[in-house]
Amino acid sequence: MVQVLDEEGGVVGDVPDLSEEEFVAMYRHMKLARHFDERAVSLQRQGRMGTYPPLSGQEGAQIGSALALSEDDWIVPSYREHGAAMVRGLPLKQTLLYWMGDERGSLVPEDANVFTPAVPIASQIPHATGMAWADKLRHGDETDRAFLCYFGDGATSEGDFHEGLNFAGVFDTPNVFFCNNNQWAISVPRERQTNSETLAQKAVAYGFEGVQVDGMDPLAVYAATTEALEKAKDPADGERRPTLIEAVQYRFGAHTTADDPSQYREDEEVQRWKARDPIPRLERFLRDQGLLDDDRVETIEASVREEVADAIDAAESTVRPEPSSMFEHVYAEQPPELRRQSEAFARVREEYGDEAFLEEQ
Amino acid sequence: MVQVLDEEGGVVGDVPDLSEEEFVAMYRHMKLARHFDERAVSLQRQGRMGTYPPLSGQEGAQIGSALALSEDDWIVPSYREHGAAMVRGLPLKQTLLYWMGDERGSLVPEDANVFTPAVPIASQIPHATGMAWADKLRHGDETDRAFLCYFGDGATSEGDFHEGLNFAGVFDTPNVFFCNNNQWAISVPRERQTNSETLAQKAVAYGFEGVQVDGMDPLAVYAATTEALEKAKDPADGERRPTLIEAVQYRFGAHTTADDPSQYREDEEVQRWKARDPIPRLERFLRDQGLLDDDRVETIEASVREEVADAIDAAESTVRPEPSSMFEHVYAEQPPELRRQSEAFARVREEYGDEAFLEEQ
Amino acid sequence: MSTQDQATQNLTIVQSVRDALATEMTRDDDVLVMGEDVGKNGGVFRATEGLHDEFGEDRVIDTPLAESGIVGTAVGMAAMGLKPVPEIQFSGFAYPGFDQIVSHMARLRTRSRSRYTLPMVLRAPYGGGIRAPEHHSESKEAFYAHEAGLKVVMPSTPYDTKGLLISAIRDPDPVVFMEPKLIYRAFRGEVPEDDYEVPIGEATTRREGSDVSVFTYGAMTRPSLEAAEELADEGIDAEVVDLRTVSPMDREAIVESFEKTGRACVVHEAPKTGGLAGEITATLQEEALLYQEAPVRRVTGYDVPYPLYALEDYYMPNAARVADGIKEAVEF
Amino acid sequence: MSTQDQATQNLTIVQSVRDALATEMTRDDDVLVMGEDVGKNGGVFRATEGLHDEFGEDRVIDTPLAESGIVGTAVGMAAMGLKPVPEIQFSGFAYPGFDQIVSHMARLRTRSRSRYTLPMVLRAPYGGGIRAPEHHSESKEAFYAHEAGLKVVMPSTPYDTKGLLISAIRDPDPVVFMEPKLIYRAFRGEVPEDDYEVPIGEATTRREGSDVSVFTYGAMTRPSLEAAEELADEGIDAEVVDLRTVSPMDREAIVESFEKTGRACVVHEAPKTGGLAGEITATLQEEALLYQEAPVRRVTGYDVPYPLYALEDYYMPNAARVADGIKEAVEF
Ligand SMILES: Cc1ncc(C[n+]2csc(CCOP(=O)(O)OP(=O)(O)O)c2C)c(N)n1
Ligand SMILES: Cc1ncc(C[n+]2csc(CCOP(=O)(O)OP(=O)(O)O)c2C)c(N)n1
Ligand SMILES: [Mg+2]
Ligand SMILES: [Mg+2]
Repeated sequence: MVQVLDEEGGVVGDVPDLSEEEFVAMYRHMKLARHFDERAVSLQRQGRMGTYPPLSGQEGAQIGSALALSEDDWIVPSYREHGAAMVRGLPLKQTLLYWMGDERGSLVPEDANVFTPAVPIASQIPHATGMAWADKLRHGDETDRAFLCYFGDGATSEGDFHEGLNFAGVFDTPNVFFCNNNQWAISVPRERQTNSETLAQKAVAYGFEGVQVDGMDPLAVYAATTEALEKAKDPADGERRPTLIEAVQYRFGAHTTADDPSQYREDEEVQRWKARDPIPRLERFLRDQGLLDDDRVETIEASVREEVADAIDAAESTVRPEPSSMFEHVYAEQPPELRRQSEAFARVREEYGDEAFLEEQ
Repeated sequence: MVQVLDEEGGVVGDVPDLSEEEFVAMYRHMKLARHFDERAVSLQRQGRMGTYPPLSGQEGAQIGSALALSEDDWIVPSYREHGAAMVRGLPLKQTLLYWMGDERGSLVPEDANVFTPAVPIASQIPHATGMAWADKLRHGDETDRAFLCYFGDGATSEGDFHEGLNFAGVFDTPNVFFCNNNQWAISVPRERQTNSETLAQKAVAYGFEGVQVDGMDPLAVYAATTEALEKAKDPADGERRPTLIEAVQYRFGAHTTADDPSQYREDEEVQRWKARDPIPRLERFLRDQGLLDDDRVETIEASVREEVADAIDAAESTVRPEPSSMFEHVYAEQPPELRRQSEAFARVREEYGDEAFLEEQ
Repeated sequence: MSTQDQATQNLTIVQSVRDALATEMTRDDDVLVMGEDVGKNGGVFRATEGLHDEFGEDRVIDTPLAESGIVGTAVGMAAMGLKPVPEIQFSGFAYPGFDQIVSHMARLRTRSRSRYTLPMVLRAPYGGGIRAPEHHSESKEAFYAHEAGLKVVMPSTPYDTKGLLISAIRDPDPVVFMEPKLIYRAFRGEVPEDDYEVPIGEATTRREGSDVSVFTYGAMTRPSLEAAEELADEGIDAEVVDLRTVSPMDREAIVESFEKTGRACVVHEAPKTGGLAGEITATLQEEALLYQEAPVRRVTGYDVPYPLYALEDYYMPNAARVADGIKEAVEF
Repeated sequence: MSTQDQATQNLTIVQSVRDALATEMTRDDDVLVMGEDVGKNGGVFRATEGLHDEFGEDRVIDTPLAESGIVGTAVGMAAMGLKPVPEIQFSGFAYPGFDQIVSHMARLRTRSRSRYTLPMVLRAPYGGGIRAPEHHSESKEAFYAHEAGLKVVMPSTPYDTKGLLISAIRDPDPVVFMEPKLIYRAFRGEVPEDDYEVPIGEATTRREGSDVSVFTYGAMTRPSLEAAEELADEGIDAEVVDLRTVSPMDREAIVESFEKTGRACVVHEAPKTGGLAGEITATLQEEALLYQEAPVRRVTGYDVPYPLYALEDYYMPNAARVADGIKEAVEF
């Protein structure tokens, strides 16, 4: 298992070659993701947002991997990679809007190479293979962008994981398959998901490399991802482009705000993993390097609080979507029957008023 | 790769402990399967049967594995395992009826532990896992029957292969997953089906053993299957019950009688594999052992011809199915709407006569 | 069956699901429950709460995250005589297992000429209105009703839920049991403690009326009844028929009600095009055209992907839309 | 578009498929073909014959045997701007890829608010009558027509096949293109050598008539026309409307024809319950009840798994059954 920092933030491997700013930026991103997550959970508790899937504990894997990407690379996230998507240019406001049930939260800015997440588990894996394949078909060996796909430990059991990775092996696509193994698929523990000793070794079935990395060590994740990305773009002789990375980590919170983990796991286990929290680990390392001190941490925390508060304000002050917008974006051109339905909808709304629709069922 | 006989039938491994009768029976089964196959192809050519998937070249794998099973074991075949199904008690007449488009060909005799084959590729794999699992749930560690599932090299690319084997690994079911790797999935060669070096190694992903065996060496197949079956029923400490066997072999003929292999493969390749034909190989070995001579071969050939001819007679003299039978076997009890449809069908048949249905479209 | 002379409990629909499962598991050792998070966790809706403790992990089985594997292994189990009740966590996640459902669960009896039969029940909560993420609100019963060999049950009350689920488990054939999660906990009803069956394939009249027939099922029964009550004040007497089973469909009951009223409104939350309202309408005019006095109105979901929750209340048929449809049918 | 002033070829339907693919691949480098056995082998029906030689293995791609992988990777390719035309070898084998079709191919535009759109066409031969093994004869267009975001095209002539497939490939949205394999080679028709479009969503009248409307599509157009001709001798003048696209459906054309005739018979080979005949019937009586003079007849496949070939001629609607349905509608 690739590791750079030990649980106390001491160096036990090769520290990636990042500038001072980059190291601090990594830390700030992680703090931002953590704070965003805490606020999002509390918004849900206060009834200001719907069901939300928290990421706390997984910042090392998300930020470490997302920062390793080059500008032209793509990510294909699952529903939990708010941190990675943010690094890649998806505004936090969008993420909030999405979990507030507003489709406009899904609109990824044109300049962000982020695919729109889909909820059906593992279904994005073949998409990522297809996207990478398209790039290779267009650019051949000159392809110089990679497509990194995130998914969970549970996702490895789905047929789409198998088919997506097998296509990648056969067509040698520039992919990094990044498994956020957070030990749980809702209430099902990793050991009951598969009898495979590691998830990384599943790559053997597809004829390419699998790597296990400490997913709560952002520097190790950064290093492993960087290597995989390079291989995807420019494999050495006899090397295949794709890599399966298993980032071993833990979800500190509930599966989603609708979930009660006390039903299925012991707090003692949670505490054990909290000892490996990626944020204090990186902070320790950065303090040791002289890149952080109490003041700088305080400044970062303040700016992170402000950024999240602004995003929440922006999301909450967004006017709720126009009801008739549900008839849009179905086809490039609205077919006649859909127009009729949209007109019928407008008529009943007009006739009965929005109260008729919004009353408690 | 497990091997007992070399290409000339010389002994290069441990010969399984079979009685003289059993050795000869194995040979006769293989001859029977081959002759059946040749006749079936010719029936199709003569318009006496529909599309048919030939098995020639695959007798070693089918017969060698099927003979290794105990009475109580089960097989879950694909559409090509006529030989294995025959060994396990499915009359040849049934197989013919099935490919003649008669559903009654699918009715497996009560005393034959053969699951009904289904055409959708790999779909039978989860069934086999579920069947074995049911047995284990009922009998626990006392379970003493195994469930052997056949499928092709192409099938390993389907999600159902992955999900079926993963469940087997997790629930440690008494399964043998028997892959008849005949090098081709219609026109797609094994190397383009997956970048995995062997198919056997895919077992690593499920935490159990994978074995490669020379599928054109019936004795090697027998030995490997026997070992897998024993493990399925009575694993040693630390061993898992399931095994993935990859039986490396070749389909001499077309994918089905509707296929023209000259579109996609060279005759030279076919000839290379024909040199490993399992039948002369076993025959050579049995002659060397003194178990066969020209006379006995001739007797076997004659009896095989007779048996197949009888099966063809029986199938062809079976009255075609009653058209209204298509409304049967849909539910235990016919729902009213289906009864109405069946009555409406009877009325139009009565009114317009069978000619109206049977004329060329 | 009368509920008067027996002990009853006051249960919600989801509790009735649990009660039916516990009842049949106690009665019949071959019954088992399997699926994602059905074990220790008791199901994401608590439909299997406590069953893991009560019946153990061999009969309440947490599976890997793989719907085709869940349905496919259940098919194998059922073929061997067990009576598995696999759960699909949300019906919108059934599609990775769709091939196993339509090509195998539906067909094994036919394919094997009844040598292998499948006494299994595929449970799945369906439908919208609970502020859930995408794909959690699907109502695609039409897919399953179009596939011969399956039965499709969609209850709307706690009493029916228990009785129908017990019938489904005892049925020798495979049943898709779609549970109206919108009303999982919306109200309670008296449910006998003992086991009982509500027959599959029989509709029931929830409200008698003479002016117009409303045909509906599952979660849409509530707004349909609400609309009927509202319209009663306006002098419109609507009959509300709850199909309970959409396959096989109780065409006799549908036609009978229509022969009385001559007018109809069909309500479902599934998208309009290709939804079962079309099937019901076609049946009516095949069997009872001469009784028809107005076009059959369809009050349904729209032909759009189910929206995220900010707009779902606009998508779902509600009492106002049902009332509007009824009035159109009556005033034609 | 008139075919008179341009060079034409005399092609079968399957040749028209091939011709449309070659035409668009020549015109547009982003178009590619992928699927099981579409490469060297030229497709099990020869629909891609010669394309591998002509366009190379990067544009005519043999994939592993995995339908979800085929549709899912095509979704990814199309999202990046390629125009993949994946083939499902037989429509009955689409179900392992069903989730990718209904949850992703159908929805990516909606989900991404049109940032990612899918200019892709999923081709699949459908339907019975060719003496093929089980699952090779499915006609489940209703599944796809029930899913918003998809278009579903089912041609019945060589001319339409080429024009509709070209339109489908150029369409910015995903199209399920179901090819009537029963008549892949049954007859030939004049097909322009150049490229041309037949618009998606428009029905066409194959035979004008005044007594009764027959609504059909795909392979069933032939027996419908045959029946109409036969009945002409008996003095019944049937109009035959070929929908060509079942989603979006040309309801205007359906209603218009019915307003003229007042009687209708809908013909498809898909099973009756939940089939699109229900949708068409419901549309008729919603939009044109006042014109209706007789129950709309449905001549369809039965609610049974498609039988093995010994009995398939009894399953498939034929001219006699269509004639019978027409007569019932006319003589009511
Ligand atoms: C196809 C499908 N089946 C079931 C679900 C319900 N579901 C949502 S998340 C989840 C567990 C996912 O676990 P994992 O892949 O480990 O990702 P994690 O949530 O732990 O990040 C399940 C079962 C779904 N979204 N999609
Ligand atoms: C799900 C599915 N997809 C496609 C097909 C069409 N098809 C029938 S056999 C076959 C190739 C199977 O290859 P393999 O698994 O190697 O078995 P073999 O025929 O070589 O024994 C294909 C693609 C099918 N039957 N089922
Ligand atoms: Mg997880
Ligand atoms: Mg093969």
